[in-house]
Amino acid sequence: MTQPLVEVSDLTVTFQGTPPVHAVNGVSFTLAQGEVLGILGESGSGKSVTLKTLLRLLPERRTRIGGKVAVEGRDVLALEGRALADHRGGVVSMIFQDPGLALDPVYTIGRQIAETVIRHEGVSRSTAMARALEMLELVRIPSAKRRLSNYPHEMSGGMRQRAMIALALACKPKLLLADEPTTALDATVQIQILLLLRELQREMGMGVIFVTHDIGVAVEVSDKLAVMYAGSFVETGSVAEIIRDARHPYSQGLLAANLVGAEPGALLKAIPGAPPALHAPPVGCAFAPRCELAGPRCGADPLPLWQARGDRWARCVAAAEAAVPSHAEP
Amino acid sequence: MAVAQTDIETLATADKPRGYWSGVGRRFLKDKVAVAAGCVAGGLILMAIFAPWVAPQDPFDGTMIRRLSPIGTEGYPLGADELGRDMLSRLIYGARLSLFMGVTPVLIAFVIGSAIGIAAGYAGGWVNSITMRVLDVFYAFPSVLLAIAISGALGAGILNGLLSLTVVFIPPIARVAESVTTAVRKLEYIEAARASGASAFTIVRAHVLGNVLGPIFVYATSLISVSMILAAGLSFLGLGVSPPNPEWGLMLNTLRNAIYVQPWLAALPGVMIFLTSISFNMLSDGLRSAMDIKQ
Amino acid sequence: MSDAILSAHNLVKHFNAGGWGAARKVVRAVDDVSFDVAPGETLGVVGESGCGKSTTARLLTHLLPSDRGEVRFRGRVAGTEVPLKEFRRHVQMVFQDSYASLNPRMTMLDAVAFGPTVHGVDQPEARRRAGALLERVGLDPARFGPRYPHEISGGQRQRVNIARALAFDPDVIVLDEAVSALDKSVEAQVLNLLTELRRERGLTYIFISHDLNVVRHISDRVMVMYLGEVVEIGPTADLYTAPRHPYTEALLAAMPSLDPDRRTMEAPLQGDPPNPIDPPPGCRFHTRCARAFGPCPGTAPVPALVGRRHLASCHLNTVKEAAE
Amino acid sequence: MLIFTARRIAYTIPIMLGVSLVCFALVHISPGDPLVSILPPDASVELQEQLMAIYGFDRSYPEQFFRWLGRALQGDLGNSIATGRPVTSEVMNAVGNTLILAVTATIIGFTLGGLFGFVAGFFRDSWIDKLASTLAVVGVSVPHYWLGMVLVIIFSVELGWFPATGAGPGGSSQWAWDWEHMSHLVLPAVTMSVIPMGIVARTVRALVADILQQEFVTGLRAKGLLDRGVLAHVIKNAAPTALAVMGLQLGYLLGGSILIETVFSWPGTGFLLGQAIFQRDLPLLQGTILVLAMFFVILNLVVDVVQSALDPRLQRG
Repeated sequence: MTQPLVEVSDLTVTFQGTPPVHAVNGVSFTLAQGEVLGILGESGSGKSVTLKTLLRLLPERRTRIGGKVAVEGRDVLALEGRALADHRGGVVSMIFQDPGLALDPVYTIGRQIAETVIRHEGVSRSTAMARALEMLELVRIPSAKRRLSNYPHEMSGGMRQRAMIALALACKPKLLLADEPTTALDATVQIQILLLLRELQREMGMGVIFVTHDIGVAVEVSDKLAVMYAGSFVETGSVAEIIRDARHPYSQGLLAANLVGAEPGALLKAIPGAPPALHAPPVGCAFAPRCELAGPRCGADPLPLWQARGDRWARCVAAAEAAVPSHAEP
Repeated sequence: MAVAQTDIETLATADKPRGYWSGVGRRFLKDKVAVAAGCVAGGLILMAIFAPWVAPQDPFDGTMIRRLSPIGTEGYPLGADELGRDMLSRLIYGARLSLFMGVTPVLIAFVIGSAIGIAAGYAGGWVNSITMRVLDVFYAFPSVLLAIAISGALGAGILNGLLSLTVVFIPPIARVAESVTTAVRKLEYIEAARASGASAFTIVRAHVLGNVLGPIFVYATSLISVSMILAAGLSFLGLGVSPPNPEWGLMLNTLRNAIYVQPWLAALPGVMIFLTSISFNMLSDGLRSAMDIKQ
Repeated sequence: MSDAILSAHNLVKHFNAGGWGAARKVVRAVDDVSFDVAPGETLGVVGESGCGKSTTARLLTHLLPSDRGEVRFRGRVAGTEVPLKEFRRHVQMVFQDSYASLNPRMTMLDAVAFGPTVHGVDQPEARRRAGALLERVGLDPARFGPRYPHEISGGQRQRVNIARALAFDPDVIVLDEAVSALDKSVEAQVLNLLTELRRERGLTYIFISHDLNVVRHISDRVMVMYLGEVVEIGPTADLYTAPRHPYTEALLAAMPSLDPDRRTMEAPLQGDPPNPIDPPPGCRFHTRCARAFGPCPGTAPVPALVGRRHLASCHLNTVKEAAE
Repeated sequence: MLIFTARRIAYTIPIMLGVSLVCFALVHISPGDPLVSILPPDASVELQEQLMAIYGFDRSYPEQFFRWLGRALQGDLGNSIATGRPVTSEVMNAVGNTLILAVTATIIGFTLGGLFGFVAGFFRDSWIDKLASTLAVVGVSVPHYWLGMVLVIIFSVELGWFPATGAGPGGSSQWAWDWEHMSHLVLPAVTMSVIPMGIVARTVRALVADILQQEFVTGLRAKGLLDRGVLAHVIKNAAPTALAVMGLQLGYLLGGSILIETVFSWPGTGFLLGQAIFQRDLPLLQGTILVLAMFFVILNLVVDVVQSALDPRLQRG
């Protein structure tokens, strides 16, 4: 078996403070070269935190990270200094929700891209600028040459996100992290960016982890989906499997709330309550207090797993019990 | 009709409702520097109030025999001034006029400046523009210069000093009040209050004042330190308080010629100004972070 | 349609965007918008940023004065024939930002009770009503009544905002992106609450949102706006299945598909929505429209009836040569 | 940019008019007869009226104002009552000395304050931050005239390193860049630099801390920049505001130098003002204040224009 691009096992992230926040509680997954994983979750589910761990972007002093994170077999949690900086932007890069905030307002777009290229490839300034132009053309920014000398605030939201993508891909990373990159955009612009990402991913053959709260967006770009709740993956599978055959009650509730197959005007099957505050790591199933199928066995630790394949599983007592006869083999 | 009842989100926070001020109080008490500064400032105020009981000597009673006695003289722990008056007692009594001269202008300017700024901020439009342009004229003077210009023209005297300092502090307070009010006015709860059909007066009373007075007040407290330094500075220049009244700035002025004889004695009144100014400054900083105001 | 409960007639709102004289820039936020809402119906309003949805909401509720045009409540002009204070009792609004819409120094009970006291209800009675309303929107008044906005979650705050609007016993509620900031699972709860309240009290909603799925779910009729103008308005099912304006088509085609086997293959529009400062002449959409032809750049289309209660402003529906 | 500059200048004119109105009013809020200090106590009514007419005090206020303004625009600020010399030349002589002091103080204060603030903001909540913040609070809280006295006590009286007063040997008021003159500059400049140091340190600390919390800094780290690369971005983001603060501080020092000049007998505008107040020389007071305030207004204008030229975010047109 070839080495996976990303290997995360039993990742935990705790923000220290009064009270502490256990943002990620035992996340494990692997991502193959050229694969797209969508992480679906609501605010506070730990999806962005998981993403930032792959670049070690969380504030060092207040954060405790446990478990293992490897990209191309290299232990990301052990990287320091220059090695860490080479990893960031060189091997793994990231695009953010609001490029208006994530780009430096007082540097031109061209300079920001060129700076990255110079940093990672040590080329001359003019070579780097030429690469920047090439990248802007790649993400199909009209009159790219003129745009090189634009400041971020001189561009529209969609253009800025394209420029952000150009910046992130300038050094041909193996893995692209996308943190809700289309949430702040208008609908007609969102679909343009999603299609662009899909196309560039295919052309460049990179792995992508795409975090979003919007099922529709996840479906458009992902091969695999992971549903995240209270800092844990509760269910993973291919996009079709999750959309058509969700096993975890939370996944089902989320689908209903996204109005998948809802009857207009009728009452929705809404999940009651709100997510837990995570001041302590959850014991057993974190979703149990909101779950209509919950019973005393949901407090078990570790929870039983329903698993059809290596990456098709749901961590739910009810799902495991319902499926015992038919899904015996791993 | 109990369908929605099952949908309720669980309570995310602590179970006891807490008002805004109790939270501010808790955060302030956690800030050791601010609490210490508050204690010093409070102590100085108490000292001023109870000066006759605290001071060991009569601050006006001097004799040439004792003139410029050094620090540590028997019965005169901080020495005696150029007229042989007890330094310690004069420093204690000095707190009265010094604090009065430093704090009063800020208080008056707080009342007047808030009124101007809140009115301009809530009214918006051309009322706001004109008010702010007029204030800009006063802003065109550095504060020290304006204070000295006005009291220089008016001449010495406590009242003239108070007046000039008040004029100096009204524009900055009004400007802060205006910007805070303008920011609040744009919030949706003000729109919601307007959508309720309430009059402008009711909205200002019920929804604006409570949310803007805090930040304006904190800003005003930060001016007390400036005001203390300026007020004492006016007396130091011979404006403001006149002799023989004990006031720190004036004492610094009259003792200035003694720096070659008793240098450290001459510097003592400045220590008091510094102490007061820094404690009010830290108190104000503590209040600001406890109230979570960004400046 | 004279039985409309609320109607907008040629509303216009322009904002100054700086510049003097000939160089003066004007944001045409809302330009000649007319529509009406029948009692008990929910009108959805969709469009992208800069299309004038929120300005329309504020014009409807008289929170902004319009430059031209009028709002009528039951056929009578708001502000003149219906005094503003009375109008406000009938037409209420819920805003997007649940936190900014609540006074941080006011408890939830006081926030809900404030409105009725403005209209002369005495304090104890207003508080009693406020308690009952909190109960109705699903918040235990004993637990939530004395709380401050920062102590409760976004969904709970939005329930309070709904209760505050209900305290006037209004006929119409304008909901400006009222569920957009909420998480999906909480959004579903609030949508359910809105549906129940509407049935219970015969409320009329004007539901403004950028989320076409939600609008489809909750609305009887939908109005599509583009650069300050209404481009299409019609019954939800008709508009979603057979849109008659290319912009509506594009909006619908831009919705993510939710079907992994039928992903979107091509973006229906290129570029961002243009700036509402100095919009293009003629049909404002012609610069991005794939089917623009002869009259589009020169003549602004007028709304034409294309189905039952279904209007669209597009030359494709009216000009003969468009067929070729 | 040109349009912005033109508009900013147009905006400055009414402010200047307002400032001159305030300066004009100074003489008239002054209690008593404006001539009292030059009239002999036993002056006849005729002499008094004659002088009133010469100084124009017998006309209406608006008329007096515009006549005064007209003369002021031609560089005539009247004559000093005490010395009889033209106010303009007195002020212009003093302004040079004040500028030397204020600019030196600004440079010292800005360098140290900027450094402290930057380090404090970058290493937030570390001991360096606490030290720098404490220094900043001390800087803004200390009565600077008292600090001047303390420095004189230490370095002149006790150690005898620097002279205590004056701007040069033998009370010379002509400035020269030699050691004799420079040694006179050390104590007043250091004293004066404490005020901008505190304010600049506070501002820069808040600025840097704020910039570091913005998402684009995460973006910079995410693209692999090393600390020094991030530093360059932070400096470029902070620079326009920091320079604006420096400009304003220079203005405050020009106007606020009076107390320090009095302590050190520095022959600048502040010293002149002190004399004017002491001798109740109102034309001199008025003229000095007008010149200083105009300096401040123009400095504000320059700061604004420079800031908008430096900061691409300020899209003013």
